[in-house]
Amino acid sequence: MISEFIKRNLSTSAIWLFIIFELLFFSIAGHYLSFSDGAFMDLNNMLLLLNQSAPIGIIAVGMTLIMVNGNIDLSVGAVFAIAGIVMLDSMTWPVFAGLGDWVIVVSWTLALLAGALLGALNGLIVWKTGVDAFIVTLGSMLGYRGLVFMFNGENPTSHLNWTLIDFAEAQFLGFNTATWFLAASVLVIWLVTRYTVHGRNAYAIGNNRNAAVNAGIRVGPHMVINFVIIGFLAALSSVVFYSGSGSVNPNDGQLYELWVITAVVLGGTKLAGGSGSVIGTLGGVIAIQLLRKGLGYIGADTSTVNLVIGLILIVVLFIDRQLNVKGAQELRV
Amino acid sequence: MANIASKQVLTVLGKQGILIAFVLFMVIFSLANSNFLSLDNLQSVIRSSAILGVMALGVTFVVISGNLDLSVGSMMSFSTIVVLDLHDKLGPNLAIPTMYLMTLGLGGFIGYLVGYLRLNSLIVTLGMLSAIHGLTLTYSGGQNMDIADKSNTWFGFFGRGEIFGLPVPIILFILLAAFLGVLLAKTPFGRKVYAVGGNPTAAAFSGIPRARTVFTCYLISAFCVATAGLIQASRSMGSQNTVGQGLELEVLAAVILGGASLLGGSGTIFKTVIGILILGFIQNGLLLMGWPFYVQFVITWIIIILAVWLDISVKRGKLWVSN
Amino acid sequence: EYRIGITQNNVGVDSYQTTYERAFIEAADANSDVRAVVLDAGGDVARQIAQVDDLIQQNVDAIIIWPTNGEAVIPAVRRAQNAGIPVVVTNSNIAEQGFDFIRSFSGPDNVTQGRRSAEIMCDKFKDMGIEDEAQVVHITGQPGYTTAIERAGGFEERLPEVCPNVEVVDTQPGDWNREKAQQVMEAFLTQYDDIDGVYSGDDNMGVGALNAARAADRDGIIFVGATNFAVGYDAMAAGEYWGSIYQSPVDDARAALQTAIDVLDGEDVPFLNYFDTPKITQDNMDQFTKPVF
Amino acid sequence: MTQQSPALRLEGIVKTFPGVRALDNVSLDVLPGEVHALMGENGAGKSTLMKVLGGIYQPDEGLIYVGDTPVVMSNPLDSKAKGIVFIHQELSLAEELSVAENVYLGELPTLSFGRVDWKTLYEKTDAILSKLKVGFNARTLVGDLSIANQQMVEIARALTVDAKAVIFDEPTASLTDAEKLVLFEVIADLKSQGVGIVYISHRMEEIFKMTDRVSVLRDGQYQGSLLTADTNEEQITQMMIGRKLDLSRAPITHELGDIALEVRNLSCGSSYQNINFQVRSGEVLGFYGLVGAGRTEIAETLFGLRQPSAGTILLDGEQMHINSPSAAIKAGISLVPEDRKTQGLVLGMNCRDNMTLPQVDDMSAGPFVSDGAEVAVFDLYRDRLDIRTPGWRQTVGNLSGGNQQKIVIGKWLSMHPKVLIVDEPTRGIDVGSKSAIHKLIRELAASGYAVIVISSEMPEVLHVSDRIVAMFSGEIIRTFTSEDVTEDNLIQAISGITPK
Ligand SMILES: Nc1ncnc2c1ncn2[C@@H]1O[C@H](COP(=O)(O)OP(=O)(O)OP(=O)(O)O)[C@@H](O)[C@H]1O
Ligand SMILES: Nc1ncnc2c1ncn2[C@@H]1O[C@H](COP(=O)(O)OP(=O)(O)OP(=O)(O)O)[C@@H](O)[C@H]1O
Ligand SMILES: [Mg+2]
Ligand SMILES: [Mg+2]
Repeated sequence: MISEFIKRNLSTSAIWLFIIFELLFFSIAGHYLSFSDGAFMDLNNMLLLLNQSAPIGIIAVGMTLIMVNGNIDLSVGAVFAIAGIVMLDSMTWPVFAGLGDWVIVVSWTLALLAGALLGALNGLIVWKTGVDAFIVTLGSMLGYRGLVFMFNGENPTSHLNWTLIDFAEAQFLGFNTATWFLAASVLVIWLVTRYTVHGRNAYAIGNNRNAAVNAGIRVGPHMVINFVIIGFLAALSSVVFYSGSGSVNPNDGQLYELWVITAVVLGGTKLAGGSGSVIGTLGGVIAIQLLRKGLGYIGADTSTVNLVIGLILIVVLFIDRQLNVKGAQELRV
Repeated sequence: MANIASKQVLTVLGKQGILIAFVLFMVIFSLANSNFLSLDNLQSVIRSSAILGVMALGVTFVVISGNLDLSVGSMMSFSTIVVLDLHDKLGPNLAIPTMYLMTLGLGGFIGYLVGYLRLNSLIVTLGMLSAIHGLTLTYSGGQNMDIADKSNTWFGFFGRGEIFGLPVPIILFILLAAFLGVLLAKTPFGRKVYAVGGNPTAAAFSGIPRARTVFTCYLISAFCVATAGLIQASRSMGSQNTVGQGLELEVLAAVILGGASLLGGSGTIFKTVIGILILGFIQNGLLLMGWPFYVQFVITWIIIILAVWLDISVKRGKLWVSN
Repeated sequence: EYRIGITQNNVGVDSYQTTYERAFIEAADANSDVRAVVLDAGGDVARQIAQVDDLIQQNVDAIIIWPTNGEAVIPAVRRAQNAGIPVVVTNSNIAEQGFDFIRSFSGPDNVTQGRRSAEIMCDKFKDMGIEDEAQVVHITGQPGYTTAIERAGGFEERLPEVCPNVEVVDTQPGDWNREKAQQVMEAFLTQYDDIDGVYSGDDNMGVGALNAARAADRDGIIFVGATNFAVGYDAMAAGEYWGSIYQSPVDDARAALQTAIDVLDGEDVPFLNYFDTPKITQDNMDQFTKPVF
Repeated sequence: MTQQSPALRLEGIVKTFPGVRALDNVSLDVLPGEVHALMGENGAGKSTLMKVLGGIYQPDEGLIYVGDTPVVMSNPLDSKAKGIVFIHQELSLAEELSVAENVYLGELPTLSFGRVDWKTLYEKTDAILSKLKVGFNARTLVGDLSIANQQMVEIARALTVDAKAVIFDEPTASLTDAEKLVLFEVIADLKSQGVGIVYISHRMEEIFKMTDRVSVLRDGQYQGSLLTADTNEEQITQMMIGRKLDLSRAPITHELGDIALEVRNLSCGSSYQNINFQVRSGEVLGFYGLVGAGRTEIAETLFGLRQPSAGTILLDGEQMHINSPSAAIKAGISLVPEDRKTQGLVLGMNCRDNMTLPQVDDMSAGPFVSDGAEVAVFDLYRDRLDIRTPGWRQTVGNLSGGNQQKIVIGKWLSMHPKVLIVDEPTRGIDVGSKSAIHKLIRELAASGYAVIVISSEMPEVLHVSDRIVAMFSGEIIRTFTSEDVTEDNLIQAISGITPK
């Protein structure tokens, strides 16, 4: 059972090897190059790493489900921004003035609802029109971003609520709030993918949509549910993040979709759908965050960071491919 | 039977759906703004679409071969910066071919990774988007690039010149579109691109060199990007490192709007050109109406979905999907 | 020896930020008492906040921050202060609620810059005698960035004060991007037959707008920008571009580093530590050296 | 059989596709406890009729009755709920999922909160699998199974519900004899429970062994039904194709030429070891063995798709290094692959372009592809192989399975190879065309080709081959000549029973 778990989730992708490599590399290189006193593999630094992985990580968990289902969602960055605006702005609405700090709960709920709704809209369009999810969400990536701007022009939407910020900065059992939310998302979606009918059907649909249809699985509703989930998670990522920062730029979240997808693919999920796991995704997210952090730690400059991150993506993909080649006798197609 | 008649209408709509949508926009915008159909404006739209359009031509090849190219934006920045820098160092005669070679080198690298090593194109080109940006910054030291003496060079020809009253960028765009259109539709190579995109395994079983075909598609894409960079550089004679940033998604949107399937195996150059023009005219039309730029986002969203929806619902013979 | 960490906004996006970074590193290298950890947020707030946390984690002696968003970084800045690390904000200030957590702001006064640009433009219109009918279009910087917002605000606030009859007929963002500005200007030119002045959030965009006007053969437009770039300086010398605000990234970087050092040395540092950014026009440009970026 | 009301009745079904009238007023009934064969040439409309039954297509006209009540099958689930189970011609499985999940696809047993009841799922599936006597269990990933075993998974689906009627659309196309026997047991079992069965197959011996009644379709039209006991092969064939069929084997009238292909000590990892054989030009060499015996891998190696780990390949006595299909094609080797859908065809392309794909470089006039030359090739092989399509512009994916197969064969014949390898050449092909293809293979040999035929159908290998190579588990057990081969010693050889 345990070994099966390891086989399914860990050995399928190069990502865990790569994380270990990164840790070793930055620890050693940092020893010579860094101006820092602390060691790279310091416990606090690793806890911080998890915390910093949360914004991309929570969305990536949802993206795993979407991609397993055979779809993709490019609009998550824009949903991230919209949910942030809903949360921060609704805290200042006069209707909620009497609520005191309870407004936080209301605002969180509203923001999560908004995310789920935007996700549902994507899902419904994908389902009912039959247009490919890549195209639908490429469109709504623009459209939702337009909504962000319509809300407050080009100005940031801000509201500092110190109770909220204290909550975001709080620690429980040594882990930060954001880390807890990341962990919870991973756990819940992992359970969904492994143990629920919805999760299994999502795999079936991503794997062979025709087969699923022929077996009488109603493909559309499953897709909508997954889009609702990713909308919700993008909003969750947003509320967790903006609780701790208090201001949304209308451009926030741009390119998140690409980093999220990168993390998911690095984690071993197939772009074509039908296979993948959130555990691998978590690895992908951590690997990317570690890379950014490590490069900063050893003092790489901007152009180097861009160059290295780009090439590393390719190298990881290459190693992953090598690990999965069945041997020289494999069919060459 | 009325049923059959309406089916026929739908079929015509579907075959020419994108074109009809295009004409519709033109009518609406020209009614809304009298300047819209002025010759000046039309030229200015096509001219600014030319850069995006030239890139979209190459990306069409890549998409039909079943892959993606998200690196075109940052590669275009690279070409622009390089040719501007070399212009003052080597003179335009040498600068232009050198820039083409360097850009083709990048395209070849991507083509090698995706074609020969069979790495996933989405991630490879995403990685290259970042890596090439880093390369450009290293090359330029992060500085803007400007041609020192802008008035004493013929370099401006590609971006500002005119032949028989037609701006050169438009001419380049048309020539390249015609050439690549024929290459795709009429030659053995074009056929291979469709085959490799349609079913790579069957293509391999038919002795078609998948790797070389994909590789060539990326070279074509890089060639187009280099041309776009040349027009850009020539037009402004100076540039920032980020001049092409974000164009990859606009280009992709245009190719999709033209009806190419992301799964590969379908699409044409002509339709991509229509896709580009639609995007260009929407942007311009809304700008002319004085609507803020973000309204344009929302409208582009709606149009992309409506256009593709119309296209596929005609193919399947009904509007809505039930299961 | 001081270890000073800096997290910048978006290096490489334009020459100003690049030159700033280089000047900062040079200044830090030149000072044997300082070691610098130089980071760049790439325009992403989340990444910048992560970098501030990293710097706190590395326990640097001071943090300099060039905010990607003047409000979103406030909690992170507070964490630095709670960790006993003084924070200096550079180039573009954070919002007022954060003032309690920083030691000083070092940089240009962007509101004043916007106001000065308005004055340059108005003065020129008065010279030309068109101050009662002139129409102006406005190209702003990247939406959402404090510098863009402050400059736009300063300009739009000051222009009616000095030239009450000049009308700003349209505003569109050019994203600090020359090409984007050129496109925006092309549309403006098609749309408005009478444009007398263009105000751009920086010279880079201003030159883009100038290119558009030149291509359309529309003469006599008064271009005013901010942050005088080398291209803007050249265009001014060529008589095509009227005026701008002279702002040196080298001064900006040095001032930020010096402010941080002064804070660490325990010296008395003014809270708003502006360095001067004078008006530059075709009339007085010979008093300024050509910008290096 | 007593006279009862039918389990299933179709009345006046019409279905048209653009350019094709696939079903033209077809009526049919299936009695409970009856095995009802549905026969017809490729493209006759059998699968389409069944898809109408299965709720995958909606008929343009006509009615469906289950029992005595007219019903509308609006979707597959609907049809299943009404007691109709459909085993598809083309595999319809999710490869990344377990066997159990595939067997119960769309109907996973649940606990509270939408959780999957894994225990029940595995138990029920294993119970079904043990009935089918397969060598894998409920937890195996379907992607790890051979095509034949995947087909068994499809069949297992028929046993999950209390069906009124089960439709088998060419279930044996990729099964070996042992598995076929199991399938027949399953069918007999269902039959004894009073389930009505529609059985589509092109294999006459199965029809006579298994079925009670035969209905025939031709060009979308119903030709009539006969009791199996009262009819014979000839009569059915005539109904199907409208003429008599000559099934005799073309005698060897030609001399064998030189050795065209020789393989020495060829090995490829664990797929096969130490393979030695020769084919002369003019000769047909059959390869027979169980699924997984490694025949396909040998073919793929000869075609440059696999890297052998040892051994040499000689063409016309010369040692060759074939490292890609294009090298193989140049050397004069053609391969008709096993799986037409994934390996043989670009489904979204039209018929002509598919057929000329390997030689598109040679079809050019100047830099352009020559339309005329291509159409000429297509027309030639359409006539030769009797391919039914409205025209060369038709998308290959819209052709019936058998006609798709013919396109693949035409594609490789038109290359005029020295050595032609055909892997399961008549999978899913109707009797008429099958005998045409067998004839063609003989003719090709007569005209000097060296032909290798890989087949899992014993009658086929026996019928077309001059010599037969029997393989078991990656090794050649024995090579038979047409004189010394019998069904018995062939079966023994491929099941590893006889020692070498
Ligand atoms: N989706 C479709 N679009 C257009 N034509 C189709 C489609 N499906 C089937 N056809 C056509 O309908 C006819 C009947 O096809 P069908 O698959 O029912 O034949 P079949 O009897 O099952 O043949 P086979 O024995 O080869 O499987 C064929 O001419 C085929 O080309
Ligand atoms: N029961 C099985 N479980 C797992 N893998 C199998 C099984 N049977 C075959 N395979 C694999 O499937 C691949 C294809 O084998 P295949 O069945 O095509 O061999 P073959 O001898 O050509 O048989 P046939 O052509 O009759 O299908 C082989 O690599 C083999 O290892
Ligand atoms: Mg069929
Ligand atoms: Mg085989």
